[in-house]
Amino acid sequence: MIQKAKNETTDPSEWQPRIVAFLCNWCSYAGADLAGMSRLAYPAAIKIVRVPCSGRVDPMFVIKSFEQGADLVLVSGCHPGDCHYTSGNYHARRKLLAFRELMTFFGIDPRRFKISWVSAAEGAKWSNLVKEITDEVKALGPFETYSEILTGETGP
Amino acid sequence: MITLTIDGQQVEVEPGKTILDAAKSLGKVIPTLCYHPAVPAAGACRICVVEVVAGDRPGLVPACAYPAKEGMDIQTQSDRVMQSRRMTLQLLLARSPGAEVIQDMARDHGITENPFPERAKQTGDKSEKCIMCGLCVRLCQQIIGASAICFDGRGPDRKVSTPYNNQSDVCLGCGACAFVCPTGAIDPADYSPSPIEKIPNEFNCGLDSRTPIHIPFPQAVPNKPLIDRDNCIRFKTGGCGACETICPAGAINYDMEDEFVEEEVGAIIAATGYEIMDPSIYEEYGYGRYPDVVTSLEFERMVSASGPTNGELTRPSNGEPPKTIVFLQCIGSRREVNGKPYCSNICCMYTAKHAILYKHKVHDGQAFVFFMDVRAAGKNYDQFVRRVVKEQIATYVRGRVSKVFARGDKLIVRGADTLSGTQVEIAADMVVLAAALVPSSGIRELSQKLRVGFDEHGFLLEAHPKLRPVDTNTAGVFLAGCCHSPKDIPESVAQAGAAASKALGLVCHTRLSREPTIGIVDESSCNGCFECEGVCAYGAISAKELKDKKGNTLATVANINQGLCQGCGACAATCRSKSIEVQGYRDDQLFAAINAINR
Amino acid sequence: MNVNSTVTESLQSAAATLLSEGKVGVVIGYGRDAGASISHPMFIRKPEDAERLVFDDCCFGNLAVYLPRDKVRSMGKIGIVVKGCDLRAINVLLREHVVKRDDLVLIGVPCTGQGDPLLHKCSVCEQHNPEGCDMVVGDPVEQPAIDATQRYKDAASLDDKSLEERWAFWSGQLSKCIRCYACRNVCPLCYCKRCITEKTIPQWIDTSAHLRGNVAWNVARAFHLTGRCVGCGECERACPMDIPLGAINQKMAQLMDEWYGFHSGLSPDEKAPFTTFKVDDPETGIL
Amino acid sequence: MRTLRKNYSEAADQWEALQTSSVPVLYVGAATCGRAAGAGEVIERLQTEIRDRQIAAQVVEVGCLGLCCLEPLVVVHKPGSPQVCYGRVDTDRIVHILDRYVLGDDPCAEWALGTMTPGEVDSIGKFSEHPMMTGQVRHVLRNCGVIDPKDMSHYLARDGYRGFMKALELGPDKTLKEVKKAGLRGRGGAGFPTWQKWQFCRTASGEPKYVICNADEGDPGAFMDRSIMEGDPYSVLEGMAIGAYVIGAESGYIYVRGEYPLAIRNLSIAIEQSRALGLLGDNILDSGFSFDLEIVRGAGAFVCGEETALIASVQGDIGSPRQRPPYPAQAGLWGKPTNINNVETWSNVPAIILRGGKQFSGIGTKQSKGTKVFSLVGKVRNTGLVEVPMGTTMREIVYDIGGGPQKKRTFKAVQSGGPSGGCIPAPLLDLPIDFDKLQEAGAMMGSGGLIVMDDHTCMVDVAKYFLAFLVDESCGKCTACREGVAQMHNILVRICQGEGRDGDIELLEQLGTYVKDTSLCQLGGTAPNPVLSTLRYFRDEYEAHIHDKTCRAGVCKSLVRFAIDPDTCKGCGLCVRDCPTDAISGEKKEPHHIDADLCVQCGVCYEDCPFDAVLVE
Repeated sequence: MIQKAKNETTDPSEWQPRIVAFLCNWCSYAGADLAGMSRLAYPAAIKIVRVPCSGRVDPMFVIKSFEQGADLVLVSGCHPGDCHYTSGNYHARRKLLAFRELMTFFGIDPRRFKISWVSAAEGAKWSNLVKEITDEVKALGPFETYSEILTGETGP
Repeated sequence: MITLTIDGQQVEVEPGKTILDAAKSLGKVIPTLCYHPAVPAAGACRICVVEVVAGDRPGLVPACAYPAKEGMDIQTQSDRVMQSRRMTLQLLLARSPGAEVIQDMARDHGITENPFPERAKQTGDKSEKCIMCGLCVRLCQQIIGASAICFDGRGPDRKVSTPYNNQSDVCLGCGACAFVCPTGAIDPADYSPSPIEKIPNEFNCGLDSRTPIHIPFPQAVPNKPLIDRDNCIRFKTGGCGACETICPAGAINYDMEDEFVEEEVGAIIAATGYEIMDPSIYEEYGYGRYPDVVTSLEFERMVSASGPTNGELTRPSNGEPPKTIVFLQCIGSRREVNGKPYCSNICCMYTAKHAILYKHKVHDGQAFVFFMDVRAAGKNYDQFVRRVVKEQIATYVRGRVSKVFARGDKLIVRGADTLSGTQVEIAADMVVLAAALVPSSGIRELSQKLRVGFDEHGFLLEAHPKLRPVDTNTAGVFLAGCCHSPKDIPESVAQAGAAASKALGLVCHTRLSREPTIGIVDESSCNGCFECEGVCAYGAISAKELKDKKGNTLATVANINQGLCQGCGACAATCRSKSIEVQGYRDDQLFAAINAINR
Repeated sequence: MNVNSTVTESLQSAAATLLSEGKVGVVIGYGRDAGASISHPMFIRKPEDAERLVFDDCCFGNLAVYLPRDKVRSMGKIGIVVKGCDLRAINVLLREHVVKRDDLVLIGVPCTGQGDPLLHKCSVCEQHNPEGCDMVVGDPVEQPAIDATQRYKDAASLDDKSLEERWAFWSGQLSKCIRCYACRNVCPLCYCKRCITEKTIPQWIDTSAHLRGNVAWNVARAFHLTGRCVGCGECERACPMDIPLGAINQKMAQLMDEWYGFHSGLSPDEKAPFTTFKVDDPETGIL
Repeated sequence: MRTLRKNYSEAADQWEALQTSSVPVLYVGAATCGRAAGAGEVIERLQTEIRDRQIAAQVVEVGCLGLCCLEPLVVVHKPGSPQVCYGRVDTDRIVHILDRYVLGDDPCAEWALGTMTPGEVDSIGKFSEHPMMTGQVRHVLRNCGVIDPKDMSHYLARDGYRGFMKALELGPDKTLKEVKKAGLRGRGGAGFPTWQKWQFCRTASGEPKYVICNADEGDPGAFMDRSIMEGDPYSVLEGMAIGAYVIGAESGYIYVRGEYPLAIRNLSIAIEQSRALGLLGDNILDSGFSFDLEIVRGAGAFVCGEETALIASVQGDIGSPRQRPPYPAQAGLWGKPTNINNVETWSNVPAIILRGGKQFSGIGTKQSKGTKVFSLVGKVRNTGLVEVPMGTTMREIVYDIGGGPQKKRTFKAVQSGGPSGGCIPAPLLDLPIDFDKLQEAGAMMGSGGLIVMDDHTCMVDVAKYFLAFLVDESCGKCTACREGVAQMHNILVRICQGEGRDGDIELLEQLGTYVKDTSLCQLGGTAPNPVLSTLRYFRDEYEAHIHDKTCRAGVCKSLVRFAIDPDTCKGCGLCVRDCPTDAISGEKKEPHHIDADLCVQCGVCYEDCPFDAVLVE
């Protein structure tokens, strides 16, 4: 059953953005872990979903995340050439970039779907990245297009 | 076999061997000058004459060239022999006053004065050391095959030179003649137009030179020589081949090629060590500009007994022992800008050791150490450093050095002493830079081959800094030593032990334990398009035919080999009909994780 | 609607000989009933029925859609009349191991383009004379040079719109979708035993004909055809609600062409873009 | 086997025709020494005379009879009368002989040396009874000066190559036995039994084998081999052929000094003619034995007389000896078994085979058989080639044949064996010519050079001369000879300059024994002999040079001051004329005086004064 996000109040000042981040276990997830270990603070708005490799992310997960109320989806993997499974990130790169073009074509805001490479040692990069994304999504505000679909109001 | 007696001792040798060979097998020392095992004997210098008392024509014969005969009776120390040797030495002293070897031999034979006047030097006679033994000419003609040098003239005026005394155009510049010359009289540069490039000895940081065939370093395992193809005359021009003729084990085979050996292994331990950063990028310290500014590794080699100067510490500029020496710490380490941000861990300890070694070498010398803060965290480390300070072995100055520049033959080290808050200038004879440790070159290619991560400095990434420091993200690849991060010997040894035991743990079981997160195919919905096989990096997917009871094929579907599958999930993402799931990361589990944003 | 008489006769005789010699169990071609506006697919099993085959400029259907069907495969070796665009679809099926080349007898038909006025796909078609067929009936036609800028005309017209305008357009269009799945049934490349929409654990796509599910369905369908769709245009033609589905596929085909220089269906050995990669693939917009 | 019967009979007829020629025949000795004395001009003058005056006479150039002091020699053979040999025939004297004897019948007895063939010519004795010839027995030199060296038929006519053909019949073993029976020992100087040397090479393993003729003859003042090669080259070839047959060698080399062009020419002609007759080349006389010869010119190094240096030189390398063993018999030329013998040794072989070893061993002493050719030179009246049977005493050679020391000079010593030999003082003159006896006396047979020295010869200077020669000729390879000989020479130079010091003599002896003991080859091994033997017999002269700083023989310039003895000087003024620096003054018939400052001690006055008035202080 699909529920609307249970935020008590919906006015933007109280509004907390919800970001879904698919992090590859060997690089980005380890980078995030390092950031934690290095006591680097970053906004909690981000919900991390650990996947074995960025190649595991089926672009339909992005649609699924939006349907679940995500305001922004991030997929982060190893730098090309560093993939623990050799070529996972290369396949991800092709599928995800093509999918983002498809979203754009449908009119879904591409800025709400980010892709990044974060290595296991880039704890600092990870925390900066999350800060940037959170600021951007705050600027973008809640993901109206999808929330309308969910609440039944249909477009024209 | 031939039996003969030498100085009353019986000895047996194969036919064709000389009296010298027989004497050698008895451990008897017969002096030789014009003899070299790799060069055919000529019996020219006559220093090795021995007396045949019986068994052949009596008289003095050259041991190096005279074949041993059955029943010979030889005396190597008879009066007649000793008299002849002394006379030969006296004549050679007159002939070549500059040859130290002859002076030493003469002293050993009790010669104090020489009745013969020194021979008048001929015009153009380059060397006073040449005793005309002919070794160099024979070697060049019969072993090297270049025939670059020859004898010129006859009788006392005979000398070694090139035809018509001009530069030789066949000299290979191999320097073999200089190598065999008993008195060091010949310098190939006199004859060869092309300068003899000295081959820098890598292990001694290029401070001295080495021969093309050499043992890389004294403790090499296996402790066997190797041939450096680029500099070996045999490979450059087909000449020489001296090592092949002289090797008693016949172990030299020029046709062997490098070969790639493929080995199926269960585990790999990366232990590629470290290199010293090149401090010449810091202009202010003057490394590369002043010869007396050396790196700590070069200093280590200088004080080592097997080093370029056999352990004698001398200033590279003038060969004098350095009376004042200054050790500069953290050169390139702990520098945010234009350097390595990390601490290289071992410099403080080896600098303390170097200070002590310096004191052994130069008792009256004075040592200074410019440091930021001494990192001596290991067992008994701090006591060691405190001893160096307390026993005034070295004066520790807390502060950085801003500049090193030359004044006269001294090096002025200008730095700050933060404890007294003053600027300090020391006139030093030698400056040692404790340069930063960096991973050995080629680490990047290695890490991509092993599929192991590395940080921005190139150090390999451990699986987990606290929980799995010797593992890597790739199953079966482990780390040890400085390739992981700068560390000293105790830590490296500990890490090596850990890595070895982990590797053993991996390979000593009959069955392999694997992560359960591997792919599973839903054969009912698989269309058999095999696009999953295209993306699988491990070739884990193959075709499987579903047959009915009668054996005809109903459908061909994908099948995942559980041994090969690493669980990356690329196939699951590619499958349009969602017929593949990765255990532990199934679509429903991920959907549940996505839903968590609503909780 | 003008019948290409020469081609039809040679087609009929070819079909008759194939059937009479038992080389094929069936010949799939086009037939024309009196008064019908377009030619419809026809399965000829007996040589004498061959003369019912016809080839004219209304043979819109892509006969390749029948090849994955078990019922058709049970008829033995299949003879099939193929225009250029049909052949490209068959190449994708061959590439994805759905059918084996030996099970097919491809009867190539030189085609100057279907529909009056000419269908868009025919105006940019470069395969007037199908190649690699077992036989070609009729004489090869002249291959006009096509205007590459027109190839992705429909997609381009939408690209010019702003994000909001596009969303407004598509949300309107997609909300019309009644989820009849005609587009899926008519597409030769949608041969999945069980389509992603029918998966329930977990449910990827909301089944109701509400915009909620329709966006997901059309995104999934477009994405699953990316790098595969040969642009035969059947989906758009079959959609009862006249949703411009072709433009979506055209956009993705344009993308594949621009990024990877890939045109789907040119040969049975080509590698689908999503099953391979190059180290220097474009990666603009990755942080 | 072909026997060349036809060639022999032709040769015999030709020789007979010459002997019984109806026209007078003049044999002119035209070897190198003859030509040096003017034989070339004599022949020219003779031919022009004969042509202009249409005299019926024939001129034949022959080798050298060996009487150097009487060169040029001409033998005149008028039909019906014996051959008469004339000495010192210059261009005038030949015309006289032509007019008075050839055309007339005055035998010019005053110039005649003796009749060569049986028959009487009044007031001319037998040539064989000439003082120089009486003691001689000419076997090796039998053809020299008799046959025309460029005409093989002469050689054949005098039993040439019969020895070789007999060897072919006897077979190698029997031939070797003959050489053994003959007791022939090497004439090169070491006196090694020839049969044993051949035996070593014959039994050594390794093919092919070589025979070499050592014609380097580097000793200063030795010319026996040259005369043999110029006068009778065929005997060498025949000897080598026999040796090769015994040893089983198929090719041979003759290593001739570059300084003997005439010898090389005559040898080449001999080789060509031998090949033409099939006596050299493949399958000689269908006997299955093949043998050919090649001439190699020496490059002017005395050391190439040593066998291994010679071999190196033949191979084209630098002529420097190598350590032995292996001896050449095992590994010589190109590493193959090689047998090297001296010219004289080879030319003795044909006679041994032809007349049998026993006949050869009949001559000579118990240990040294056959004859030896010496070249008698130096301060002796009759210089020249002397071939005497072994056992002849030195006195007979020097006094009987050599005519003793020159006018008013007293004999001091004779140097035998050249630079490797020693000197024999007057008391030892009765020493017989014998390998072993000479060895004991510290001298050495050597190749045969005998240099007679008289009171005007300074022994220290002689030693210095030989050492100077050896310093130049040492190959410089081994320290002992290169440095030892040079230092000995330095000492002697010092002594002769008056800077001799105590201990020099002992040092010389020490150095001498060292060089003999430690040198690599025989050049170094024998180099000190001249010094050691002069020290042994003339130590007093060394003492005089060192301590009294005087050289009684008047040779060492810096030690000599000449003065005129007023009693004996007759004031004849001869010395005044000769003195190069006009240091002598005095009135006619009054005793003259030498001005010490001007005198450069050239010694001309001392030599020439007929009254020996010049004294040495």
